[in-house]
Amino acid sequence: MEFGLSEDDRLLQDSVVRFLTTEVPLDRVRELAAADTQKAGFDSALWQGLADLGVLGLVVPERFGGSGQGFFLAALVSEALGGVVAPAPYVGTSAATWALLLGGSAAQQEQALPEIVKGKRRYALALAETVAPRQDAALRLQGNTLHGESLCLIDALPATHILAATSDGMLGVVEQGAAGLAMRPMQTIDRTRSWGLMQANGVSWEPLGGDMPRDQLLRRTLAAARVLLAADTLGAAQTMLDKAVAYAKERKQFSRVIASFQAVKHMCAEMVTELEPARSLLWYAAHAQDHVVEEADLMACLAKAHLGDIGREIARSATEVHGGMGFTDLVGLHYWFKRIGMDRQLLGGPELTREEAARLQHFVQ
Amino acid sequence: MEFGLSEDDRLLQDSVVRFLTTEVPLDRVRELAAADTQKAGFDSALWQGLADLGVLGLVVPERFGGSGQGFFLAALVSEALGGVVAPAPYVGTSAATWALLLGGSAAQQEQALPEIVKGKRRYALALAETVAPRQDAALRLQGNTLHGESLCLIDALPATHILAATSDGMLGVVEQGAAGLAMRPMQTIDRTRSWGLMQANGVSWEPLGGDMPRDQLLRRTLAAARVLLAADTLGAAQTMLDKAVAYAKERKQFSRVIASFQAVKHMCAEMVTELEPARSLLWYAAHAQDHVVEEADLMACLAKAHLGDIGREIARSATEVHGGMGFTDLVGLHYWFKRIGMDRQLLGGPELTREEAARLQHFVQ
Amino acid sequence: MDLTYDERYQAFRQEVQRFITEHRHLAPREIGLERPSEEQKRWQRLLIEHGYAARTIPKEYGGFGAPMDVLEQFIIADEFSTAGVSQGLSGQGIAMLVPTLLELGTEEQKKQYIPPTIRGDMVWCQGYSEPNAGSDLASLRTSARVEGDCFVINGQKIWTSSAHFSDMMFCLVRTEPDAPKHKGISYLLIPMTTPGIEVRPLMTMTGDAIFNEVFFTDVKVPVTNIVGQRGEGWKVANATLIYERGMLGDPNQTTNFYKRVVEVLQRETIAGESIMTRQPQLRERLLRLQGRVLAMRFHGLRLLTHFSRMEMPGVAMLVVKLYGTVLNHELAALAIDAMGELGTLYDKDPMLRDDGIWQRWYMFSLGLIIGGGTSQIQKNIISERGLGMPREPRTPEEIAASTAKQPQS
Amino acid sequence: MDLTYDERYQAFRQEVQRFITEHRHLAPREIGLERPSEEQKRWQRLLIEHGYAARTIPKEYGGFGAPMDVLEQFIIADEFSTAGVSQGLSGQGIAMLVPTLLELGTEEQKKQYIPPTIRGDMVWCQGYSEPNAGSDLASLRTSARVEGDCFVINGQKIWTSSAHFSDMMFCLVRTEPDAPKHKGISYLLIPMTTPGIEVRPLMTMTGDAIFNEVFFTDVKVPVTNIVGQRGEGWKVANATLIYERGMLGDPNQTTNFYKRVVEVLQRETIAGESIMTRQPQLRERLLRLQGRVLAMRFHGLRLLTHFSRMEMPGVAMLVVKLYGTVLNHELAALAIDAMGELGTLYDKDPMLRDDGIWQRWYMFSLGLIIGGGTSQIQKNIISERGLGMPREPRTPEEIAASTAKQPQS
Repeated sequence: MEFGLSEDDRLLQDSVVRFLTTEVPLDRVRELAAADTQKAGFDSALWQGLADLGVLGLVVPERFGGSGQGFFLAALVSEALGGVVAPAPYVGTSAATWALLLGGSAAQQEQALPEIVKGKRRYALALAETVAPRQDAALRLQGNTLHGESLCLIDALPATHILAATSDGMLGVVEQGAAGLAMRPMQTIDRTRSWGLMQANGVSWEPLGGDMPRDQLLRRTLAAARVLLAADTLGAAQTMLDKAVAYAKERKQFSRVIASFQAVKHMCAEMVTELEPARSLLWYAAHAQDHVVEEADLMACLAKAHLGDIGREIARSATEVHGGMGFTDLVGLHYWFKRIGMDRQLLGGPELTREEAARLQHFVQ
Repeated sequence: MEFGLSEDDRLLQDSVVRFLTTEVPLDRVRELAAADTQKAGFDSALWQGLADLGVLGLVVPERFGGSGQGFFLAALVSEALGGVVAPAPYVGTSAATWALLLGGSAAQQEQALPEIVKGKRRYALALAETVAPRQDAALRLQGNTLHGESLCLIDALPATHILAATSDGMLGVVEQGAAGLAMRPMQTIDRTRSWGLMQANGVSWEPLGGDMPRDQLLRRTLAAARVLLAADTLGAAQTMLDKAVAYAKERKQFSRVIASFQAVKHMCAEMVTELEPARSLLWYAAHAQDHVVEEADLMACLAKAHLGDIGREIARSATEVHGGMGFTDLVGLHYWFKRIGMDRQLLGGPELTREEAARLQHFVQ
Repeated sequence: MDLTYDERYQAFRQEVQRFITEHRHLAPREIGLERPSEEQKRWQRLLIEHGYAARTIPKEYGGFGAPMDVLEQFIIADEFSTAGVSQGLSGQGIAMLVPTLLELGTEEQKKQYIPPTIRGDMVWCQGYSEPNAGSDLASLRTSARVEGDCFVINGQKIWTSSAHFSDMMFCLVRTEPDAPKHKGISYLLIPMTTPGIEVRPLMTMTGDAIFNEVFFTDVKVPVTNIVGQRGEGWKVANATLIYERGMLGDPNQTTNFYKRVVEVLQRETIAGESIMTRQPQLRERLLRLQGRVLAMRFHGLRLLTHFSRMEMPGVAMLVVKLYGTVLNHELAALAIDAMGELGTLYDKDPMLRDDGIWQRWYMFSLGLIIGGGTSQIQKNIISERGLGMPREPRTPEEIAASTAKQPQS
Repeated sequence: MDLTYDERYQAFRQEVQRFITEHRHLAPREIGLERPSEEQKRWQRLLIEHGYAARTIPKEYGGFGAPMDVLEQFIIADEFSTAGVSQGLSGQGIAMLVPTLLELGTEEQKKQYIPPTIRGDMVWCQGYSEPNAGSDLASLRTSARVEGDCFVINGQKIWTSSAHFSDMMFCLVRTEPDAPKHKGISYLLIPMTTPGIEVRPLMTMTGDAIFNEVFFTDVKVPVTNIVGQRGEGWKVANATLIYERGMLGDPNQTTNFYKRVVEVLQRETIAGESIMTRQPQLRERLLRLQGRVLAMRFHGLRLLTHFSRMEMPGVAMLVVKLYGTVLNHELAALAIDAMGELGTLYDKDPMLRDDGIWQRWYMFSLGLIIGGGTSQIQKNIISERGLGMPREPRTPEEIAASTAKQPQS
């Protein structure tokens, strides 16, 4: 029984964190965030670096060029990326990889997975409408082509492909740049990643062709994406807490460091008291995707909702500990604040995912 | 424009508070709380004293022996009673007085009101089922007599009469001790007042015979009762805060009074920051019962819910400021804690009254 | 309790309403974060002429010269706010400098500065905060030494809103380096065109640069540009700081804000059904906030009554800023949540709702929770001044710092 | 992550399960707040014999003598808790005194006290807290002066649970009145039958008297009844205080508690419809708490893994008490709210639900938030030991108090 990181897990985590610390300094984040929205949220050199580290093949079996180490590690990577607000289309690509593994045909897997591992294929997610269709957006099949609209695509513009769900829950893949497809960037608070709106007017579409029933595949894919988003929040929140504690130990007011004021200490204590058990929940939710399939989507819903809520609180408190400095752009804290704010809203905010969790447990119809 | 207490209001408030400070020392509360449930929650001498002060006739017109000063003052009195956790059936009697004023026939008013003012008639409220029928309890008319059960009657045993609502919302009066009526005390956390369950098996019943439409009368009666309960909470919470501040200024730990610790100071600051605006809300809700009739029930719902929530928080925090002492019976703080806990649950907890407020505003059907 | 107004006030309210009806076509749109336009200044002059701006400022300084009456002030604010018509210029010159000069300025200073300030011809910024003196304002380091008949100023200010278009700054500087912390400060008036001043925009998390950093290198101003005595700047500034802290909760604004959140819940949909009916959890949050909004509104009326009776409201007054800023933040958070994914839109996205005010306010109100004294400082003030709880005992270092001269780091 | 158990532990789990199946008819009902009954003591002896109680206590002191293995301990606790079967006696003698004696007692003390204690024949109470020394335990005043070969004890203790049926008390007293605060304390073992001891029940808000006040008037115990050295009592006690603080969050208990709250929401009705479906606002609260309950449960497994690897879990460990007690309180609050008016029932009302546990737990968990270090103290510990933030600077008075002798008030 080992509930925690193994020696191998730590080695990987350390190497990813070390790599990101060097490759994603705050200046780089700023630079990409200031770029126009066509380019925002994607650093191709960083992506290639992640591929070289083997990070894109963690869930991919060895025969497709991956290391097959499992979803738990993918979540650790997402946490690390959130920790440095990395401009990388990781959530979209990883969730799509997971969908291909569970529900792609052998041919689809053979074609896509080795490319993913190498960093050549990247995926956006067009799934928002399966959770909560807004603005009457929907994607529908007419014959074999896709029509309609999907909002708030995750990792939209850097993607070479889009994993898209029809309004009746079928998953399939569209190629970026396909005839009849229009993708426009959406401008959100989070400029460390890429967001978009897709309009399909008779776009060629390839449904995933594996054996898993449609509903189950959609649920497992959503669950994976939610855990990755929650992990991203965990990493970002941990960094904000670390920064708050470090700032408090440095900053002097009234002739003493503010870390010695009980009010500041207690704010930090409250943050860590929320964060540490939440990490344990996230670990289990990630583990469950691979190993406790019957709990995979329930745990994903609860972890997403919980991290969404405590992430928001920590983002506020950590900003407040920084005083006025936290409100400026000078320390760049707001990139983390906004990233957490973004994760929270995607694929179901806390209230929606909890309601889904209630249905999964038959608490309500 | 005077949003606040007038000189007259203050005089009355002062005299009531002075009277209660003398007449309801903690020892008296303890004594009555320790009495068996048949006697708990009622101090007849205190009641007579309140009658002598004129407190029972505040809303009653002069022609019936009252002073006709209005509901706002009745709410101030309820606040003062909550402040000393007074064992007095004030909420029931005052809400019933209000119902008689709005919806009683001339004869009913003539008969009942002078007796109320003198302290001779006291009313329990059997209204819980009009808000949220639990355990399938209900009162129903068969012919002219009342059948069924009602739970959690407010001020049950000291009452000489019961203001009871049928499940279709008609209000009427039953005499305590009438044939076919069984009243048993209910044991609750709050032993400073009296709670009961009534069973009616063909009890003689007199509907209120005035002109106000049935629905409106019920709504206005509930509103009055809710404002009185919220005022009771306000008074109890203010006392708990005062006690916490006083205790913190006295109690030493680590060679200094705990009131000088930032954590304790901030807990107290948070309590008062909630309490003062809530007092303003309560004032308006009380004022509205008399003077802004179209907002009377909305404001009552919102004030009841709001005081219920912040009352709970203040009860917790004030107990915590007292440390272990707050958890003992030695300082008696728990009488306030439990009184606030009781008020919160009666005639709709916060979620139910907010839902009612949403319906009143047509936010939802 | 008597929420009616007597005849005199009813008549006054009608007069205000009449003015608004007759003149609203002249009113500029809501005044932004720029230097007043000619149109705005014309409107301001019209308001002063009728006594709806600068109402209590004496005629000799360009005001309307009415006696103080908080109910009149309230009625003016209420009617203009309800009608959605500009109440004229605001800004730190009008809100803070003018009251300070009226109380402590010399006759020359009053005559020179007040008239153009209230007309909008002279724009001011405030130079209090410094990078190393946030909540602990008294530890500021910007220095002014006397050379001949001038102060020579060196140092840095931060959080200086409107510095980039201001004519003047009112500013705290340390003139007596050897005096204890609170006692070495003076209050100076500095023309922003003086050589040696550099203004750099300060970007905030909202992406706007409404604040600046201001750097002083050997900036010379005449010694007559002081308000009050040398070394008494702390007292001069504190009179208006209290004023500023009280101003930060505006029930009218919060009420309007709440109404817009209701609209969001009614307007936004999931699968065609409004959030209001589809998400009872969010409806509950809305109603919870409604209770607080109403509490704040009625609390404002209660304070108004205290002021009109010339009573000090005590702790009831001190809680307003903390209560109001947190409430605004929560309202914005709810609107964002109701919009789900679309709640994250920002900048100029074509689908952006309500000009993006929700995210902007979510962040800006967090800034307000922090600014002008963090919520931690507010709680200190509430517990100490409001509840009579003792200050934290001072450490030996603090005692030393407050009595000895400033560290020369 | 590997949540499977290797063969050895799987076999061990089966062994525990088999024991429970075969013997559960002998198990007493859940152990209450009284002196152990004969039935309970028989069960305890059976558990010790099989190694399910006193597992790691050496055989020579009456234990089972197994080496420490936290996974085995966890499996035992897990299986007994899942089966709803008593895990044997608890109480402060077993939880706190025995570990202390094992570490710091003399051989005679171990032989004399451990065997009867773990069998339930000797019951202990803890004498730490005093009315004027709550969170600030080191300022205790109960004194013990030496007269001949005895300590003579005078003073008062509070919060002494089970004092009214205990045989012995382990107790902190001040033996060196002239030493600095932390250094004048000794750890004594006191027979409760000694003349001069008076035990008075201390009523709490729940209406129960599970605590007592204990008064000492010239109580004499032999000088050999000390554990550790004179003046070192603070260190002796602190080893087990840490143990106690870690013990206060029990994920199994909280999980069971959560399940019962689910039942409440499904069982209670308004107009015949379950609260679960009728009040989505309460359902949302339930789900929110479910996330926290699961977080706590998995966090327990994470800590267990740390312990089994002989690693110190650091801040992850320190947060447990604060997290768990608040969570229990919130769970009880939700159950109460779901029952509406009926949530207020107490004592022996015929309609009382679930034996009145909800209100009792609501209050008792508040007591736990306060007890054993208020949440304020917990947050100090978390920020200082967990996050490396500095202690509050000490005031001149504190510095004086900790180095000088005790005040003689």
